[in-house]
Amino acid sequence: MTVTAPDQAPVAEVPKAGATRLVDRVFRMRELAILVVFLVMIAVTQAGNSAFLSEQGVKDLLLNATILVLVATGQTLVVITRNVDLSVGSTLGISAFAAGLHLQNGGNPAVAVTLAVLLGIGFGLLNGLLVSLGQVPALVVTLGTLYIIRGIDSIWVGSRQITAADLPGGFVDFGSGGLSAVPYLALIALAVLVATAYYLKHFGGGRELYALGSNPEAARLAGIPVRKRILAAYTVCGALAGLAGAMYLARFGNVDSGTGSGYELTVVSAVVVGGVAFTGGSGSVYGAALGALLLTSVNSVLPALGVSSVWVLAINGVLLVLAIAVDRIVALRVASALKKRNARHA
Amino acid sequence: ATACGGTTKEDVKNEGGVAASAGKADPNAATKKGLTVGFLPKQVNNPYFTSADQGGEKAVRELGSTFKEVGPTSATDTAGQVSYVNTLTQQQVDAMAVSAQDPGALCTALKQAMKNGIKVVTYDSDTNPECRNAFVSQASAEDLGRTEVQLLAEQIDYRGEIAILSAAQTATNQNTWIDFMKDELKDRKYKNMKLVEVAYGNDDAQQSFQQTQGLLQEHPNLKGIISPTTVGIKAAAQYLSGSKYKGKVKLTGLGTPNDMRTYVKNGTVEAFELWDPAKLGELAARTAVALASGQITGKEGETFTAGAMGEYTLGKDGVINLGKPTVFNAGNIDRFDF
Amino acid sequence: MTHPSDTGPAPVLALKDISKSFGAVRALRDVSLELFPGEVHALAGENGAGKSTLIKTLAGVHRPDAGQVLLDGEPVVFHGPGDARDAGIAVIYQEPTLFPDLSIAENIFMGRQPRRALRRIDRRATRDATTALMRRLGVSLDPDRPARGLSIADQQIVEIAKALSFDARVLIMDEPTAALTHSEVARLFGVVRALRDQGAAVLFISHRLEEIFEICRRVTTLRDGAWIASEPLAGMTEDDLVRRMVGRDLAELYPKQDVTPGEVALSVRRLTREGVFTDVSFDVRRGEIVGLAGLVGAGRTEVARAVFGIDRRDAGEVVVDGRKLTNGAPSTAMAAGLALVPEDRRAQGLVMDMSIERNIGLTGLGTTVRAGLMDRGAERSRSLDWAVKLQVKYARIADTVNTLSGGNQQKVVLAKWLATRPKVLIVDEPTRGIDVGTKAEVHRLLSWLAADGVAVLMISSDLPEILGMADRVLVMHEGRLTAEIPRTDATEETVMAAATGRTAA
Amino acid sequence: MPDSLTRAVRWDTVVGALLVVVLLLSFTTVDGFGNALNLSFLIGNTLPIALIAMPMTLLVVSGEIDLSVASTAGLSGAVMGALWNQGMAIETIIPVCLAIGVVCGLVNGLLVTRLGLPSLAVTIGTLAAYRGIAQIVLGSDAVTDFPSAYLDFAAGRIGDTFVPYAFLPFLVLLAIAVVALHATPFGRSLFATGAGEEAARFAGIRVKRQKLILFTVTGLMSALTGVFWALHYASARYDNATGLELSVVAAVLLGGIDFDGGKGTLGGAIAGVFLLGALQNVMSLKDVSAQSQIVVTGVLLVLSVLGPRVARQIAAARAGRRAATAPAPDPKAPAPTT
Ligand SMILES: Nc1ncnc2c1ncn2[C@@H]1O[C@H](COP(=O)(O)OP(=O)(O)OP(=O)(O)O)[C@@H](O)[C@H]1O
Ligand SMILES: Nc1ncnc2c1ncn2[C@@H]1O[C@H](COP(=O)(O)OP(=O)(O)OP(=O)(O)O)[C@@H](O)[C@H]1O
Ligand SMILES: [Mg+2]
Ligand SMILES: [Mg+2]
Repeated sequence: MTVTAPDQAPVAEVPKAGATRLVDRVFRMRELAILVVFLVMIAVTQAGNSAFLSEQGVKDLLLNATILVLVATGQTLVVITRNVDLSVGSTLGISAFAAGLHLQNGGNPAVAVTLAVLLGIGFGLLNGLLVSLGQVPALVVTLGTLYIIRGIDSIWVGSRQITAADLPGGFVDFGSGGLSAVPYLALIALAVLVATAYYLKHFGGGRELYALGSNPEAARLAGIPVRKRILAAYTVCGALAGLAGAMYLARFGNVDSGTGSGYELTVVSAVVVGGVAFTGGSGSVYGAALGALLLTSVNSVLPALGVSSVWVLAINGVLLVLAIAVDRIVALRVASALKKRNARHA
Repeated sequence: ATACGGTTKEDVKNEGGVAASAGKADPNAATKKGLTVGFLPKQVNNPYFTSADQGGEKAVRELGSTFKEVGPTSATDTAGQVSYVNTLTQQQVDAMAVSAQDPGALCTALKQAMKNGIKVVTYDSDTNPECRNAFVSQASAEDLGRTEVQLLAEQIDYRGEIAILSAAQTATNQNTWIDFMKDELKDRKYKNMKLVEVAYGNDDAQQSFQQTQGLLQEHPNLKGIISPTTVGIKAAAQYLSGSKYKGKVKLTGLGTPNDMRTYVKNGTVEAFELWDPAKLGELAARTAVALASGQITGKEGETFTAGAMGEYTLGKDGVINLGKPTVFNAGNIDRFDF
Repeated sequence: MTHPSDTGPAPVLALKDISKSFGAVRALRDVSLELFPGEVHALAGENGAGKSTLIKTLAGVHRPDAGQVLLDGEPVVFHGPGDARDAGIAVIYQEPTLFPDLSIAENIFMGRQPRRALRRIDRRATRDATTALMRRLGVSLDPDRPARGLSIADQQIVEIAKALSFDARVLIMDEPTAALTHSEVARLFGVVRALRDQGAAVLFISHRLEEIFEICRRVTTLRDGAWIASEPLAGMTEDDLVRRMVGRDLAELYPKQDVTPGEVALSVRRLTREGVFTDVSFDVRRGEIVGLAGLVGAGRTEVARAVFGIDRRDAGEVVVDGRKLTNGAPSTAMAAGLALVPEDRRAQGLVMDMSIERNIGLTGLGTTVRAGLMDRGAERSRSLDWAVKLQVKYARIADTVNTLSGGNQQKVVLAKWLATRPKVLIVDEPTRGIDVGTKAEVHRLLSWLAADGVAVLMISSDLPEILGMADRVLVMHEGRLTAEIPRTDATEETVMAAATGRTAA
Repeated sequence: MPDSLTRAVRWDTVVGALLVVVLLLSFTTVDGFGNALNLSFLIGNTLPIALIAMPMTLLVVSGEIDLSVASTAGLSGAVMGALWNQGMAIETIIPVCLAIGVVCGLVNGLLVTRLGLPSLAVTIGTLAAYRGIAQIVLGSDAVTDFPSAYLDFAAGRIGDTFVPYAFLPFLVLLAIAVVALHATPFGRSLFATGAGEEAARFAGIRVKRQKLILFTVTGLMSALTGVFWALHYASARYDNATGLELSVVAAVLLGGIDFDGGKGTLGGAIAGVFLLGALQNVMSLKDVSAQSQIVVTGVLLVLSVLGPRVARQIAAARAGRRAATAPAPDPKAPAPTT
């Protein structure tokens, strides 16, 4: 690690290299760790099964991750503010059904997707209002809305289900189609991801999300519109869960009252593996997206390696713990390097 | 009866089971009216069980009794299902028809119900025989297992690698079918067919999806898949129809016509089979009423008339078979709606 | 009631008959205050007098229950800190309010970063501006370093930089110097004078009276939430000011008793924590008060932490009263008779959401026990005892400590540790944020403890305090002990020389 | 008096009162609720949640969480089934299962305390891992033939009373837990750790050791719950108790335990557990569908946090008005900010 003496550098030209981009580098290092784990995993699998990275194989990998990436992106926004949204699975389920119902009745796909997103926004707003105006713990509230939305979904959907037969062929084809190995859905998710990341990094609103997660009281004193920001984070999270619902419909062509139940744990896992801290204020959507990719890929890698599905769950869990541990050790290393580097000279 | 100062499995074998049915059947007893029959499926909101229970409801109404349905919202919430058995017991229904999430877990509660004079019929998924009066089986496990292999064999000309995509590893009925499939495959006419793997998709669309992908990647020469679960076959079909394997890898198993219509029409699937769930529910309902009326008690060899469905005879352990499953293909699928 | 304004310009900011209550506590009662451009105005008062509350009212954090805030003579209502900021008021709060995960540059400019096209943040400009600010304050903090892990002093400096970056018309500073050493304070005052000369109005709070006299022109005194006086400092003596604040005459500030040191109670040998401090050896004898001086970041706190066992040491040993301490185990250090009053009272000294009673009780969990169960009566009387001894100002002993004023919180920390009846007491900045009256009490207490045979190691950035209280002064510079100066030789010059690394006296 | 007012709005008291009200109302107005059998079912089905809620409360008070509890219970049940099938004596098996629970808890605890990982993340990982190991250990088996003496103890009740046998040991455990949390120095230090970990460490509290102990005890209790579950439902399967962690968390949250740590009472948590259990029982008896029950649970949760907040605000407003009118020094109402 290079040591710079900031005091010596002329004010106008602070060097870009060296330690000046330290904060960013810490983030990037965490993402890098996950990326390396992911690449190693893929390489090992490819070595064991040459069919793995066929065009179809790559497409499947990307498709599997797509929906989780979207929801994890939204979740990251909320987690950065030191909150959490456990209701995303329920929101995904109910939006998927709403979109499906519209299409079943001969509706327009664009309208259906909009409907799903609007429904997501609605529930996001509900969560956001409860958390920001009610100032009550997000964990409890969103566990509550998880149950409420799921309950409403079950009552509304009953035993009905939407199957591929009810959907316009074009919609379903879009769900599995793509530009050679890159599915359309993955492109949409990628666009959302990049836009969100750019906003978080380069816009005041994005930075304020980090600030208020890092120290809510200080954020208030700094005049940041705390409630508005939290509300916005939840709304976007809900909207993305809604969009993910529409994509789920396109992808699986099948929705019933159980769709998306239990999904919150998967999403939270992805976010955690991606290095987004639940204490707020740190982490990035790229990390969360990588976490999502890693998690879903494990489920493809193990069958492709011929690992009996009996083992999948255990290996999944162990990998999850390993990923978090590795990330933590990297972070500790960085922190101690940081401390040594900062021994001040008066 | 202790070995090494402890109670082991050996000791328990000697304890022996208790016969559930008591009393004597009177085949000519009048069918009672004004009974309450409770249906307790594995999961409410599940289309399959909804069809079955609607069949049951129709029959119960016809017989002049009251129908009610309760159940958990998750098919793995065994504790929830136990509470519902208790609830039905507390509400003093006359008979209940239960599709058991677990063969053992419901036993204590069901025995308690029978002690309180409630007749217990299981349908779709059985419990241990001593915990119920009768079991209405959707088709004999043997028939299902063997016919699925036969269906697939015809589609792949009796040669090539095949795999099975099942539900949960613990699903009792699936496991029995798979055992019969393996047994059927021992026949010489299948000597060119090889079962390479049994995968489990846990009756979850996404997992079944990914398990299908895994099967195809791991076994590039795979010719066919049997999925004896409605969720599994649907997910596998959806994956195949959007992949390069469409039409090349054959898929069969248990599915509902409504789920599978698209895939049969777009050529992903040639043929699959299933019993009619509504008929299953109806038979369960009629069995329950027959038990409550004293026409049968659950002993082997007893017979009763199930309305328009005709006469049924109780087999060993009080098992009643619904009959052979129906095979659906492009030719007949449009005649069914469930 | 208000002191008539004696000079030309009208007040930029004024408070008229402000009252504010928290539940049943009346923190402010009909307080008035006028701030003029081009003057530094002091706000004085004991701990809990209501100074911080007054400031938070000015800053729009609290809404007054009654009374008016006047900006340029016009009544205004601030709905939040953002409103006050937009009106040109910059505030340094008593407790640092940083975002630990964000860089120093972002901390300073949060919410008003320089923009590029399309409202994107100009990171480069942000960083450059931060570097310039640091230069102005004469410190070298890396703008890209995250705020997490900054020492209290560095945090305070970032807060100051943040407030300066506003170029505000009104600058309000709530004890900005509490954690700073002499040279940094001098630097800060230079900047403040420059701002004043450019026409800014400054409101300054400090419990170091000499600072008030050095930089302020007028002073407003509060006592128990009530306005006492607003008057020019010229012609006043420290004693006059103290009388206004406490309503009576003050005893001596440094009542050091002469004690003949006994045997060694704390012995530290070749203590090292890599990258932090190296090869630190010293003894403290029973009855002795040893001062540990140094510039901010010299590593004094780190030494104290390692001695107490909060951090593991890489090498060396610590002996308390003949017992060698286990590495990294505060519980064994406590059992051996060691106590550490940490420098960060909010994070380290107190559990903010717990009651006064239980906070003090926390160090006595091993003793206020009967048959394995908590003896609540014993716990309460132990806590009450010490809260009264240290004259903590509270409504009920069962109130949470976060309702106390800063100084009273500090007293609770002291009470908590004195209640363990330690043989060796390490105090890290024991009087930071404590008013003069209490400060004298704390000093008397330390002196009395020493006379009673306790060995005291006192870390302080308040040099007069060190000089006034210590029998011996140890000086640290960049992680090493650079000098040991007996009381007779210790002067500002000798200590500062060693602290800045010039050859020790 | 604001003093009594603050006490009255303490949420755990409210939950306790609510439980009493629900019980009283149900006794008088709901058919089938008040009889001994139903009550024993209600208690028996709620016991697993209550058993885990006890250590979970302690853990949450100290600022951590364990989501792997249900999987640990599942693993312990699976091991029990597997060993039983191999002919080991049940008296040996149960200690082995408990030891496995201790190991599971230790692993969680070591990961959290030694590596400093967030417990939420770690236990989401071990939630999958332990369940996966359970699946590997027992596979698709469902073991049901445990000795009847044990089954009867786990499922039976004392004579014709409403008290299940297992309720008595539970009360003993509860008493121990209440004393440990609310009357010992250990409990006091848990609150301190939860509310301010660094300050607790500076006060000489051995935070890491204490957390390690808690995780271990949680593992032990989860394993005990797993054993109880397998015997109570007479079924050892790898997926026993799936999803129980959410029920535990919901009940504990309802009981007013703050997941930021440092707040709450065990009484509140247990009241929360039994309130949810009783409500579900009553709703089932009243034929409220499972779906609607989910909504009710959710609404209760939201109210459990909104309610106290509104009450606090009202209390603070009143105290403020009082202070404004009467200048006499008065005890403080809770602080409205920070
Ligand atoms: N949020 C709050 N809730 C309840 N009481 C409070 C709150 N903030 C301050 N107080 C009370 O108001 C009074 C004035 O406190 P304040 O912090 O203004 O004192 P101060 O003059 O700044 O003292 P110090 O010099 O110790 O910082 C104190 O009695 C304090 O306990
Ligand atoms: N918790 C911490 N994490 C990371 N770095 C720290 C931490 N505490 C202090 N430091 C850094 O370690 C160095 C030594 O700080 P320390 O607090 O020991 O100095 P000090 O002499 O006690 O000064 P003061 O107490 O006046 O700040 C400083 O550069 C400081 O920024
Ligand atoms: Mg103050
Ligand atoms: Mg220090």
